[in-house]
Amino acid sequence: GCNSSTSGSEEKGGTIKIGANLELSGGVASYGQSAKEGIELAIAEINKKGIDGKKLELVTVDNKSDAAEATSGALKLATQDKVAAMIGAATSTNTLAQVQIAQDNKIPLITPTATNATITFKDGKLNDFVFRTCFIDPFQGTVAANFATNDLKAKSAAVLIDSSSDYSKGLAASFKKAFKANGGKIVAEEAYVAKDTDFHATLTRIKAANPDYVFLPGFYEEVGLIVKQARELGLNVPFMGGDGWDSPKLVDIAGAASLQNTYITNHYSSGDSDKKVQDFVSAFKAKYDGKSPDAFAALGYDTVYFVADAIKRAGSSDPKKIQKALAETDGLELVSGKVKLDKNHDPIKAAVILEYVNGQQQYKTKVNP
Amino acid sequence: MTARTQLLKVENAGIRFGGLKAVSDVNLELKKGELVGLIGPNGAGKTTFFNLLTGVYVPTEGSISLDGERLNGLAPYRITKKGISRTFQNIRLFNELSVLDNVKVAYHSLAKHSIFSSILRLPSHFSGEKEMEQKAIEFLKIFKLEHVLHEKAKNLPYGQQRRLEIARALAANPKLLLLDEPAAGMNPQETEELMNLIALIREKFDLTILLIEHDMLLVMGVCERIYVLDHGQLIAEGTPEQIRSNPKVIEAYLGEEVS
Amino acid sequence: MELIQQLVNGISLGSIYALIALGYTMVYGIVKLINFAHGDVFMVGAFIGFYSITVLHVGFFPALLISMAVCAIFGVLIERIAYKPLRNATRIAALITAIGVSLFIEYGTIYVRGAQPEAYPSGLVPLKSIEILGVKISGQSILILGTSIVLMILLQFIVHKTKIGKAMRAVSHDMDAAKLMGINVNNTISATFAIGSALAGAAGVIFGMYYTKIEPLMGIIPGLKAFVAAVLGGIGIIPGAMTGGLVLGVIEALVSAAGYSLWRDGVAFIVLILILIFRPAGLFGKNVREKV
Amino acid sequence: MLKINDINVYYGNIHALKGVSLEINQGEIVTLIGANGAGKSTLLQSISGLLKPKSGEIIFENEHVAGKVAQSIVKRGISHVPEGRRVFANMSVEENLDLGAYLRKDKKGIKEDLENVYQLFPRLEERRKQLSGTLSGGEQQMLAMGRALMARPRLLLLDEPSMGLAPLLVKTIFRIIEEINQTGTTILLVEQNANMALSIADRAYVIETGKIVASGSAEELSQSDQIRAAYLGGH
Amino acid sequence: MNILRQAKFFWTSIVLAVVFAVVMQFLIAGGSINQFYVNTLFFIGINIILAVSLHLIIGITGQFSIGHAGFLAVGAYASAIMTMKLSMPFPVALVTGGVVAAIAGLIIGIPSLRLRGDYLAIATLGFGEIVRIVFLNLDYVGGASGMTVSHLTTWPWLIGCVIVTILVIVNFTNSTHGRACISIRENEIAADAMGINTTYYKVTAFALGAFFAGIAGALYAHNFYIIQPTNFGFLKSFDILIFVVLGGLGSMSGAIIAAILLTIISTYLQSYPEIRMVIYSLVLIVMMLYRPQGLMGTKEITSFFKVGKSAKGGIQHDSKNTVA
Ligand SMILES: Nc1ncnc2c1ncn2[C@@H]1O[C@H](COP(=O)(O)OP(=O)(O)OP(=O)(O)O)[C@@H](O)[C@H]1O
Ligand SMILES: Nc1ncnc2c1ncn2[C@@H]1O[C@H](COP(=O)(O)OP(=O)(O)OP(=O)(O)O)[C@@H](O)[C@H]1O
Ligand SMILES: [Mg+2]
Ligand SMILES: [Mg+2]
Repeated sequence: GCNSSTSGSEEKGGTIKIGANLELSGGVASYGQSAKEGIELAIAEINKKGIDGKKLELVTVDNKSDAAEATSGALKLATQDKVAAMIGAATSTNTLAQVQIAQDNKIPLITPTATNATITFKDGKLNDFVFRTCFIDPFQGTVAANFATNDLKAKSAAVLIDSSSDYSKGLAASFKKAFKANGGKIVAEEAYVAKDTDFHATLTRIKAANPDYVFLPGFYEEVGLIVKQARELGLNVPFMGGDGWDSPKLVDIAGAASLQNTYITNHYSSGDSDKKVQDFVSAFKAKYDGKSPDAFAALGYDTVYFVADAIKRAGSSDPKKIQKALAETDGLELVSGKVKLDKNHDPIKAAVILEYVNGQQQYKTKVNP
Repeated sequence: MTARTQLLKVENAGIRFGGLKAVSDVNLELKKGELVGLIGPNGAGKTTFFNLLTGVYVPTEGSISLDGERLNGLAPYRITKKGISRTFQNIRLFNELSVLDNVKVAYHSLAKHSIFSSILRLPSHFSGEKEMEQKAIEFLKIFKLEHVLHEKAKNLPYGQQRRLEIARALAANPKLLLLDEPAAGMNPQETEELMNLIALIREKFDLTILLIEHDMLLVMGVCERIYVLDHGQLIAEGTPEQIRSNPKVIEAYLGEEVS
Repeated sequence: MELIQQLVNGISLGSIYALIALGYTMVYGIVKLINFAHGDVFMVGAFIGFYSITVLHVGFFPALLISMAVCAIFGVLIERIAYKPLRNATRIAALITAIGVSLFIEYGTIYVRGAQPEAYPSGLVPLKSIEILGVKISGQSILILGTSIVLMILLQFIVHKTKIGKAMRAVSHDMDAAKLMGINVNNTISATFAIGSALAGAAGVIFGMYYTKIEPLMGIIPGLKAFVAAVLGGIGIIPGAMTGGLVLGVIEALVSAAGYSLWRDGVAFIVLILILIFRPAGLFGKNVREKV
Repeated sequence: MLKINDINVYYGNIHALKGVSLEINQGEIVTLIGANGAGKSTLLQSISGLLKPKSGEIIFENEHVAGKVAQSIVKRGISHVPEGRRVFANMSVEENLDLGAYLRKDKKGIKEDLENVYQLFPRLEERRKQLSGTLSGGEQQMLAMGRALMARPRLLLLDEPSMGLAPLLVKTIFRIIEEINQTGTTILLVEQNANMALSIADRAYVIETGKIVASGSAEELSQSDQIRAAYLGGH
Repeated sequence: MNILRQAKFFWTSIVLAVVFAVVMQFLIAGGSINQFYVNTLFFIGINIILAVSLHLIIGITGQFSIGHAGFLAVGAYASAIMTMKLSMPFPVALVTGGVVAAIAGLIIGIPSLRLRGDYLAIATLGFGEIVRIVFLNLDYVGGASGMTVSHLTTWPWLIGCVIVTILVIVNFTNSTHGRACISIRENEIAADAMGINTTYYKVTAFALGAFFAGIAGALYAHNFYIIQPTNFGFLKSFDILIFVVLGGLGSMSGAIIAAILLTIISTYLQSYPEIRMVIYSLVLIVMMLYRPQGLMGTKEITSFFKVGKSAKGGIQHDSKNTVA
């Protein structure tokens, strides 16, 4: 390829350094660790062939689930390791702590799973070096609301959100808007924070409000517990959530019986027959002793391919060229769907609706944005 | 006894801990310049009585006044400022502080420089600190502790610790000094030195002293008057001779004749 | 009805706190150490139970016993290696070591098996939930409450009526004097840690059975809550831990029931501080003022 | 019965006992007197195993016990009543006494000894159920001694049993020490109250800054001018 | 004599510190130091302020407080509100952070009047959590997802605050007021009996310590782009506590050295993500086992240069002989 001497990245022996700044310890270590597994799998796959003969070298730093550490980690990747691109943190805070570093040093930062809107676009200004692989548009919430009204015939709904997640808040907001527009009524709004374990009290409250349907846009660790405890309390109405639910662990935690009558919106289904998805799942299982990937792993995996694609198209490991190529991504096929970036660097993806039947995801419908 | 003015007046003072009346109905008066003993069996309430005087405990009944001012309910540090200072039965020095600093702490209430001036190191800080230091050094000379000024208090031998505690109590500039078993753990020889020290400071500082002690040689040797406490109540009061032969005291405390 | 259901919820939650708090308070009562690693022993117990069930294919009760035994040994090891050398050091030094041990167990576990959660198989203890007048009480939470009460009584008996219990109390009060009685101080402290850690292990397995999800950092929050519960009841006092746990659980449930679920922990801490201000040694603690 | 040869004990850098030797014969009351910080308590703690001497021998009934753990020394028949009583404050009188017999298994013997202790200290029997922390100083001293006796010691080490006690109690305690001795228990008594101690002791040692400076029969020593001046008060 | 020597020492150290600050400023501005090191330096500075401020509360006054992250949070949020919401200049935000935190310090100082030891510890820990939960529920500051803050912390501000913090606390400690605090630590009952208004000094120590923690919070908020309630949990408080204890309780230079060392160790370990915390925890355990009294014991670094005068400080609780 064209190998003009570049400012940001040094190419030693034909490798391109990619940084990963993840929550590998601290409060949300499980998110970061999952993402890391996906990332490492993708890197290993890509390095079998290489990109134009070069291999990717992953430099990982642990940000301890702490913003200050995330900043310092990003600085290390940018200025010490001089990586060509940085894969950002799994959560929004720790990604936000890196945004300025990416902008200042002109190194692309791609977060697999951070959903806060201001990460890429803030105060009318685009952070041009920052991207994400997950989708944040409120689209999922709207899809869920329409599904609740039209297919489940729900007249009243309760909303239970993870208040530590902008993703959860965003989905809930668009759900409420669409559901009300459909003539439905929100009878209860409750919240929890990640890592809570006992939801009986909140669920009892929801039960007392007697909704037809519960919208639960959270992550599987808590969702599993919530659904299980809800069923224990005799709250048997349909529950529905977003892609955060997607993990085989959800079935283990909640139990197949409790998951009857629950639905999710997702960009893909790990039970999907799609070859790309199936290949990913089996490769992941092969690498990690039969462990099934969750959404963090899938998005981490996708992020690497997202970057690799850009490097290939840029034909260079110059961060600025990579940035340009990333912004032009259109129609890249990833595990989590076909990616096209909008003007805010947020991906636009399709959504599918899946139902849990006996612990298996069953495809219901596909909705395009 | 010459007509000396009254310093401390305790009327019907008492305190209970739950059901236990540790001290009850104690009436006691001290005149300026007196050296008075307080004796009684273990657990009679002597230390507790000191605690009432110094505000560590608030009396549940009765009143305590110093120089006509009522002390009930005042915080201990206020009572100290009003002029009562004490030593403790189990020595309570500031172990990690030097001998000099132990005494300086007692001078604290005399310090005029504010936190502000110390932080900014204004001249008033330096002059204030300097004055304290000089005073403390002068003072420690009286107690023959000037050679250990910078030693940590915890490293002093027991006898010097006792002396330092008395010095520290005196540095707070009391009118009334309370000594709780100052001779405990001392052998007769050391006790004798202590008696001399007490005599000395009494002369030098124009003090009134109330003293708890089980060592009868000391009590009978130095006290002008003695109060006897038993089960929280005063059972006798009088000169050493009267106390020595008081049958109640003999029964409760002394045992048959002391030599 | 809802209120009663909420009380039931609170008591169920509280009995889990109580279960963990019992071991906490026992160790504190005897060795005066805030054993921050207690929550992590609880986590290890949960994982041992999990692996016993899924790998060794034993039933719930054998898994419980295995976990208790392993945790007992683990607790003794921790004490011997990390705490014993600090017996004559300041308490705060021991506390920092305990924090170090806690971090070590957490991240050692993550290093060995990763941070992802694991789920207990469902239906381990097939207990029906009962419904009285619309109030659902799960069989498992009754089991947990029962277990906590039985363990509390057992602990109380051990500490107050048995010879080893007397030795423990003697050691807690004055180690040298205990030595002069011929008490083997090291063994007594080991026994304390063994019992306390076994309780944590049991709590871990029961927690896993009840909530299904376990993960390497699961001990932090319940550990902290249990510690709060123990202090609330008067730390070192066994019935206090039980009461503290229940009070804490009920407060949390009621706050959530009032619709302020995000304030749950905040209110719990406010109540804690208020109780401490009015009863500085906790609900059951005697406020022993230092004798002057 | 007990023979100490040239022991040295350190606290960190502080050389607390410098080559101390002494001997106690069966049935004696031996007293050890000396000023504050002379090393009396240190010596007792070395005998009972709370401290490890750096060098030297402690031989109890022909066995080397220096450096052995306290537990095994108690088992061999040495009981130590520590300075400041150290009763287990939040336990009852009876529980304290039970703990004294911690290592013993002979239920009957324990019961007998409990009776004996109660006979010696009737006050303790009255207060059987009381928490020992709420006892008066004198009562706590009695309890500490009773507790030590429950181990059925052949040698009893007493560290300043009269400290802080009212004169009446001091007399009682000394009377009881003599009684205990008459039942055949050998006693090593550390005291500040040298007058009293010498009056009941058979022999005495004087310790000064970690060294034995004088020894002899109690009578001899109480006659010595030097000793009188230093320890008995100049009257 | 002694006092004069103190004054001389005082001025020498100020001059040295200022020289260091200016030299560093040139190096940073000139770009001779890698950004990553600069950031680490900032992190160290903030941690020094935190360590020194907690040292005043625990090391000097002996109040066992493990909720220090609460003050950090209050300072961080208060200052961030000033700059981000009210568009105030950074210096104003800095002072506001300190003052609001000091008020919080006054409030938490009140339970300290009734509580001792472990009970005080748990109450302060509870206070820290309450602060965190309040911010978690305040939508005005972004709730759980946090608040983005501009990068305004610069080297002159940072080093200035570090120097002022150290100076104030050293000056406070080496005065009759500091001695009053130490006497409370050593023996509260005796301090009271010597005429020390223990209430006043305990609350003062809390307020002053909190003030500087608040300053650190302001610097923190404006250095790391975002603040979020989870950054200020009890684990953060433990981190600060660890600086103070590991340095040697009662030794300010110890606290500073520990803050520097641990920050460097922790940053260095970032690149070994798998074993980072395992190593960190082992470092902690091993250090405590080998030096339970902390790196410096109770000594100050200055005592190595002075002969004859033993240093002030150190802590000795009557609880010393309790079982681990
Ligand atoms: N804080 C307290 N709480 C409960 N009881 C107390 C308290 N302080 C003292 N007492 C009790 O009050 C009584 C009097 O105790 P005090 O210490 O005053 O005795 P004393 O006369 O000084 O005895 P000694 O000569 O042994 O020092 C004792 O029974 C003691 O246990
Ligand atoms: N734990 C300790 N650490 C350091 N030094 C100690 C310790 N215990 C005692 N010492 C020192 O050892 C020496 C002997 O002390 P010891 O307690 O044996 O004296 P003692 O004769 O029993 O005095 P007292 O009459 O005060 O009880 C003293 O100098 C003392 O300061
Ligand atoms: Mg007394
Ligand atoms: Mg002694």
